[in-house]
Amino acid sequence: MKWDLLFQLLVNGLIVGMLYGVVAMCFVLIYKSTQVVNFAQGEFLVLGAWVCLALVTQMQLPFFLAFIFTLVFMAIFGIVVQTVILRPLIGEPIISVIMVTIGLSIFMQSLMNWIFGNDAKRFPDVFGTSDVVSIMGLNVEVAYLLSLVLSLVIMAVFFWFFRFTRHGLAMRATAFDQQIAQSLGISVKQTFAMAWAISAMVSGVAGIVIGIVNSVSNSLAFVGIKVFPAVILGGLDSIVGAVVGGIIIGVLENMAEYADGQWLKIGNLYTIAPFYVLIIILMIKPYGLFGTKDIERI
Amino acid sequence: MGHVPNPRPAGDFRTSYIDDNRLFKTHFEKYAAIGVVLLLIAVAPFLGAYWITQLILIGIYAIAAIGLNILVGTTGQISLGHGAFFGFGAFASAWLATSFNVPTLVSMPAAALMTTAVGMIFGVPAARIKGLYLAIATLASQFILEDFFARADWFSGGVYGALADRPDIFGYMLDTDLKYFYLVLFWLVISVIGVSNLLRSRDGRALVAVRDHYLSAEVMGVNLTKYRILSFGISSFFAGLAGALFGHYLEYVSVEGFTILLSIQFLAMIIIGGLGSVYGSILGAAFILLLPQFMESATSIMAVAFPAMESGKAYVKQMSIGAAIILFLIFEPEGLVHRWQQIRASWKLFPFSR
Amino acid sequence: QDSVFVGHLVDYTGPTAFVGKHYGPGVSDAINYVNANGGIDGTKIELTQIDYAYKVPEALAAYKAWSSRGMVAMQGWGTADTEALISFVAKDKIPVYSASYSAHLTDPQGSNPATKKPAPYNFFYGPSYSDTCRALAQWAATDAKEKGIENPIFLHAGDNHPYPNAPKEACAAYATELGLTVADPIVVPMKPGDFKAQCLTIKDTGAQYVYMGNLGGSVVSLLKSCGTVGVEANYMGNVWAGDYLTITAAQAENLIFPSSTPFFGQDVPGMALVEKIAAAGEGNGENKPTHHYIRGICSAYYMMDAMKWAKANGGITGENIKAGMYARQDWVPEGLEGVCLPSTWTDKDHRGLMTVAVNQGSYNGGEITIKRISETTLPRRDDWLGL
Amino acid sequence: MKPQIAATGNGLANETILSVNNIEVVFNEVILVLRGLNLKVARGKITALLGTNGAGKSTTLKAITNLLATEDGEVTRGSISYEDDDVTEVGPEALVRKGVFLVMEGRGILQDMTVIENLRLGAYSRPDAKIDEEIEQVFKYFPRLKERTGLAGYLSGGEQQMLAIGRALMAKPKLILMDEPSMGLSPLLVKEVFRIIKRLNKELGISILLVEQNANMALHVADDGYIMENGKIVLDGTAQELMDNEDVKEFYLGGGGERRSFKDIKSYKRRKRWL
Amino acid sequence: MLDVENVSLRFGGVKALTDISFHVNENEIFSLIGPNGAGKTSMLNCISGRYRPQEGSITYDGQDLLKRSINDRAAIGIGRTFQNLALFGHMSVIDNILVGQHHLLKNNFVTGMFYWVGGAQKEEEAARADIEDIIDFLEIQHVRNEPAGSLSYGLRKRVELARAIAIKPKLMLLDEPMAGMNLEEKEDMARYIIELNEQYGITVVMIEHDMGVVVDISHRVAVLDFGQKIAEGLPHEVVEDEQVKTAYLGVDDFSLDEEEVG
Ligand SMILES: Nc1ncnc2c1ncn2[C@@H]1O[C@H](COP(=O)(O)OP(=O)(O)OP(=O)(O)O)[C@@H](O)[C@H]1O
Ligand SMILES: Nc1ncnc2c1ncn2[C@@H]1O[C@H](COP(=O)(O)OP(=O)(O)OP(=O)(O)O)[C@@H](O)[C@H]1O
Ligand SMILES: CC(C)C[C@H](N)C(=O)O
Ligand SMILES: [Mg+2]
Ligand SMILES: [Mg+2]
Repeated sequence: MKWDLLFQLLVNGLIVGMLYGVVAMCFVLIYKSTQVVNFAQGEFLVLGAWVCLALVTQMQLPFFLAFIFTLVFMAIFGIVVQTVILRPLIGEPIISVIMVTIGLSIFMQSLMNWIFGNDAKRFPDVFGTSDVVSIMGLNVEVAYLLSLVLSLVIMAVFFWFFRFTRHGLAMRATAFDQQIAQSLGISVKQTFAMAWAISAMVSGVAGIVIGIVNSVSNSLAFVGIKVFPAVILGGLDSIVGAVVGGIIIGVLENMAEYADGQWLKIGNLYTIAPFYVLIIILMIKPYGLFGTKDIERI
Repeated sequence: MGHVPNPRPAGDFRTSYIDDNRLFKTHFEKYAAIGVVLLLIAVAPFLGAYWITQLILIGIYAIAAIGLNILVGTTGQISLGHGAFFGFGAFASAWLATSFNVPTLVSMPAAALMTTAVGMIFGVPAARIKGLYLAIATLASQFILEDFFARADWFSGGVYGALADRPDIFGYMLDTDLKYFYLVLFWLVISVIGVSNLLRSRDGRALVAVRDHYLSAEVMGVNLTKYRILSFGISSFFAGLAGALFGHYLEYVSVEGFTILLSIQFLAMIIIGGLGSVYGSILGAAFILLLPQFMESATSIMAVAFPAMESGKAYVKQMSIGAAIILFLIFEPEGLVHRWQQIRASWKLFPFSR
Repeated sequence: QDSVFVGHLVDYTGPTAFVGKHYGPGVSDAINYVNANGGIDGTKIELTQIDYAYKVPEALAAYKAWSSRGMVAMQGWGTADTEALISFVAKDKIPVYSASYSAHLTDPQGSNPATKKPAPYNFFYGPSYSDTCRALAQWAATDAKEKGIENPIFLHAGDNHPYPNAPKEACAAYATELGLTVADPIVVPMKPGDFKAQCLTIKDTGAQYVYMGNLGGSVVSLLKSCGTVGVEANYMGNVWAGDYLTITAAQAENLIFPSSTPFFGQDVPGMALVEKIAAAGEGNGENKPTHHYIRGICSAYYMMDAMKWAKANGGITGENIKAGMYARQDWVPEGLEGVCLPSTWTDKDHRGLMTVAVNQGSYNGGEITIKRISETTLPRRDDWLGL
Repeated sequence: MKPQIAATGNGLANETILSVNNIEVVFNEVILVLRGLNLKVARGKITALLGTNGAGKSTTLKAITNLLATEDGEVTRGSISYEDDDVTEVGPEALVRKGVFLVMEGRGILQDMTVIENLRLGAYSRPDAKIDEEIEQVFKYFPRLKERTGLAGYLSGGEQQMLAIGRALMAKPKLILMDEPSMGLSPLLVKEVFRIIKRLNKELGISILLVEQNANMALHVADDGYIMENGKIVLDGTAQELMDNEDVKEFYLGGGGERRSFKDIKSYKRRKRWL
Repeated sequence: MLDVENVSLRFGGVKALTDISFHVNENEIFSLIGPNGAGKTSMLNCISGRYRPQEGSITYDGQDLLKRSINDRAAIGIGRTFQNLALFGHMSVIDNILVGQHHLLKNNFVTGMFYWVGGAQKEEEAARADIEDIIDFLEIQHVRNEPAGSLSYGLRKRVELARAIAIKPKLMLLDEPMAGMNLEEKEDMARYIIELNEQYGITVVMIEHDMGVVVDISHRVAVLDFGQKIAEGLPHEVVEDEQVKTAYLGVDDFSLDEEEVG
């Protein structure tokens, strides 16, 4: 056993996993409040990264300002998407709603390809974010550390939000049954718009981090698919689960890489292992690790 | 899903239970269906190469979509892995034909049966997992199968893909597209009849029961696990059959043809056509297949008017596919078939409808 | 013949668009230029382009449509699709000039027993992936000796995909022959991403010479991630992975990459024509043409020169174009002297070019420097044919 | 047709908190369920709405609260006014803010939330509510809810019904619409629920529109009553008048005077009347 | 016919049933009553298989029920209706009822697809004729072809009963068959239940809150409270039981005087 390598991969997994966790939370937020699985999550991410990049490089804004503007832009974008595309589908079967987000993802992907090109663009250095620090012997981009802090903060805020605020409760109620929510005086439209706005904003943040680490390109949208195992492992509607799931997937990928590189020599166990594990875990825990069970009384 | 009454025209009284359980609800429907098939047979030789190709592909996709509709529309289990099962059928038939010299006409249904088995294996989680969790589990099977195709050189030729010869019937090669069209049409008709029959008999009912209320279905004597997995099997059968037809049509099978995108397209077909409707599946397949080509021409024409668009043509085409899906679902969320039914319903209810 | 029909597969939007956007216009600009200047001795080339986004099934569909329209030759693109089409084009007798330099396309008669599928109608301009990789391995061996590295380790990093796979085994075999230790290959996805995990594995193998089979964003990501975790190695790209754009995007240091043409603006006689073609055509939009663009021009010109021969010898058909490719030895299309290197195709050997130039490129604070560090001409070994 | 409140006299307008004027409801653009329904709820009174299964009682309540959209239904004719305002087009959430609250059939409990969370959501429309105090208030009416700390989905039927009513109280409504509050409750609880309804009406002055199948109980607590069949009101009057009506006795209250045994019904059958 | 012995059922900490025993005789109408949350539905769920008790045994017709899978229990003749309607909403009434015949039919997805050959057609038509009797019996002819989901509450209850009858059960479990019905409909329902029992010889276990119905039509009654059985016996005896009165019945009148109000 190469403990040193194993350990480094473990640390890498933890750090990357945290970032998956942030993206997974965006997912969960939308699901928890609107029962929509957002297949365009990856594109949301990339959009945030592109917008911020464009503001920094083309408008020459300082990063901090660009960041704020990106958040504002994403919030508006989320609301527009919700209002124009998802609102008309309120009450339709879940699968139609899934399909719409898939359509949205196709649309956004090609629009961004068109507007921003299909090459990877490097993020200019912002307060040394592309610097590298050493954590327990592993060199890691500073941006990752920021995302780590960020994910903890976001998680805490979300947790508190859904448990204790009236808007958070309203979101859960809306997700459970729109008619009931309406009868309680909750505006389903507003609730949905708010959920999408928040989720889009957080996606934007995650996108910027990923963009700083990897350069910005449309293919980063694949992170949207990657977090599926994370979200499901954690449980579709659990904020904590999203982060835990993200970390598990991050670590798992890296452990798979180790096993593959050292013994199995399969080649890309790294990408496929999470999906095997996903199925196995679901067989044991059908609602993921922290997902709420449907109440099945008859 | 909203409810639309399905009243029969006045005078259409049924005098026996047989009448009440017909494949076609009215005589008109029956003759219309037969008429369309005959028309296709007669007209095919006069269609250009382009349209024959389109019809072949529509037919193939429709078979797969009909299969997916059993799983999604009838049993209510969302699958994001249908494209991979489609691919499995394609590879399996090519494999049987090339490695074992199985005649292609046999290898196709045999491949469908193999796909059934694979589908049931990947359907096992459905015994325990439901709803979106299951949907994502099927997403996993999509990736796992794709990975398998890329790796199993003995079976699929790995990332290089595999050759698949055109079938011959006792020495008579189906080498032209026209001949192949008749083969596809044959299987399509078989699939439509088979699935329609299934839906009006015991197991079809059980599948719907499982979708609508699985707890009570079980108490009514329906073996949940069996039907949940079976529904994967049946749907995979048609995916495999269609895949085999597809492989031998293109004469070459490549991993890249069976990505998540294809799975999504199949879903789009049944949603746009109408969940749970056999005919809807066909309409949906046609829609999804023809849409990009329509958009291609449309954007080309637009590019002539706005030369600036020339460079973005490819993107505009892609975008318009996304946009079409979105717009369709916004304005016609219950599918093409539903619109037809609604027109029919209000027309029959006439003085009493609005 | 007033005109002949040629199909052109391009990837402007898919995973290889990064270089597709350069190579494709090279081909079409060259053909348009010739069309505008009299055609093939009066015969115009009717060129139809399809952006197939690097998807094999799309390529197949395009090929089928074209072959039923009487295509005489095709300008192809990727390895996966070109290899998939081998038997179709052989059957239909349509020469294909690909941008895939897979050595699997170079054995027209299957004279090497190891060849899986003979490829009588496949051509490309330039050394095969395998041969370039061999040249890079040679360079690595020399470099290691110079630097006094004890036990130099060589490693292939690329996706499990026909394109990066093409030279994998052949190159490893030769590297072993050269006395390099060959580590297990590492799979790196074609899409960009965070490859720190893979880089840690690379670091763990201790490889000093890493051959990267991918291109564009993926190479950029690999270089960045490996830089972060501190892999100390020489990175060698294949011909598509090395250009000034990749070097800029990755801010690479000492990236080793091959080339088979001079770079744009270099002082060779044929560059005048290249510049004219670029000026008349789209060139690369605002960008300076890369050497991919120039290779595209060469590919088109070899085809058109062969067509010229065919026209004089019985008409422009697939078979005659193929014969035209064999008609001369060590030839360069007219007007491109010094741009396209003298190449030879025979009915037994489609390895047109065995010469590989090796370059080293760096990005130093916005300034890109590319220098040629060696040029090798590999032997035409029989056991290398088609592998 | 707009309501002509002025014509019916000011006095009445004041006493009437809700009036439904000749509404028609259509589902799925084709199924006509309500066919010109009229009813009024007097301020501070309990009004019972009785009717056979499928008569359209629940639909009426949903039409009033504008909740039909999620079921693909709509009001195609007529108007609804509440406190002299036309509210036919007013959205459900705005209506809650105006003080109209529906306790849905089947209780509409948010099953995957706790009792407290359910109650807090009752006060959603009043951001300034003193939640904790008011929840204690509700627990005074329903002491047994206080002990239930798990998810509401695991409460028994009666407890869920109490929770649903408790949640309505959190909204501090002026008018509560109740859809079959006694359904599935044990006799003891049925009584308790009706007692609470009566209390709410008396102590808090809340007007109530009560849809019930338990006609006996309903008419006992109600001041006025309506009987609907097939999407229309077929009979109305004060609760006492209805209780004295022969047909009502026959079909809703059970027998003329003596209660007849369910065992003897076998042969007995008399069919419908008012239509 | 049915023997329930020492059955206990827990959900986490909640004791839904504690040590319940009773037996139901062949061809009787046996009612389970008790306050809300007493565990009545849970008891039925144990019999029909939805829940698996932690302790105790349930014997039906001499067979150990707990060893059987849920769907198997339909096949050996246990039919059931549900407290909160559990119809197949998108299926027509006819199809709903036909699902009840699932275990009686032989055709499967292969023979079903080849409808005309292999006997599926014959069998389906026979089944169809069979259930027509049930439809007539329950007087739901007019809604035969409607989707069950669009029916009103009362009709849905009736269709549920029809579906359960289609199983051809020997034992019928009815969970609050008359909830949400008006008097007239209750009378109809009572008539059906009595007829089922008397004409078709089906044993009935019924949960019902309407004491009028319970006392009138059931042969024996058991009372549950907080998961425990507090009484069992003939209907009129049970209603006089003091414990039952305080736990469940209260005073039988319509006065709602504010005794406890304060
Ligand atoms: N969403 C819907 N789609 C179609 N029809 C509906 C819908 N909801 C109700 N209906 C129809 O409207 C009619 C009235 O239903 P409603 O639920 O209002 O009756 P109800 O008086 O409340 O009956 P019950 O006492 O059984 O609850 C019924 O015939 C029903 O079939
Ligand atoms: N699946 C479950 N998970 C947890 N607790 C449950 C479950 N099912 C029932 N219970 C609990 O068991 C107890 C008995 O419930 P049950 O539904 O059997 O009552 P019931 O007698 O049928 O009441 P009602 O008359 O209201 O229908 C209740 O406290 C209920 O909360
Ligand atoms: C990498 C791309 C330029 C495609 C390349 N020609 C191939 O061999 O696939
Ligand atoms: Mg109702
Ligand atoms: Mg119960």
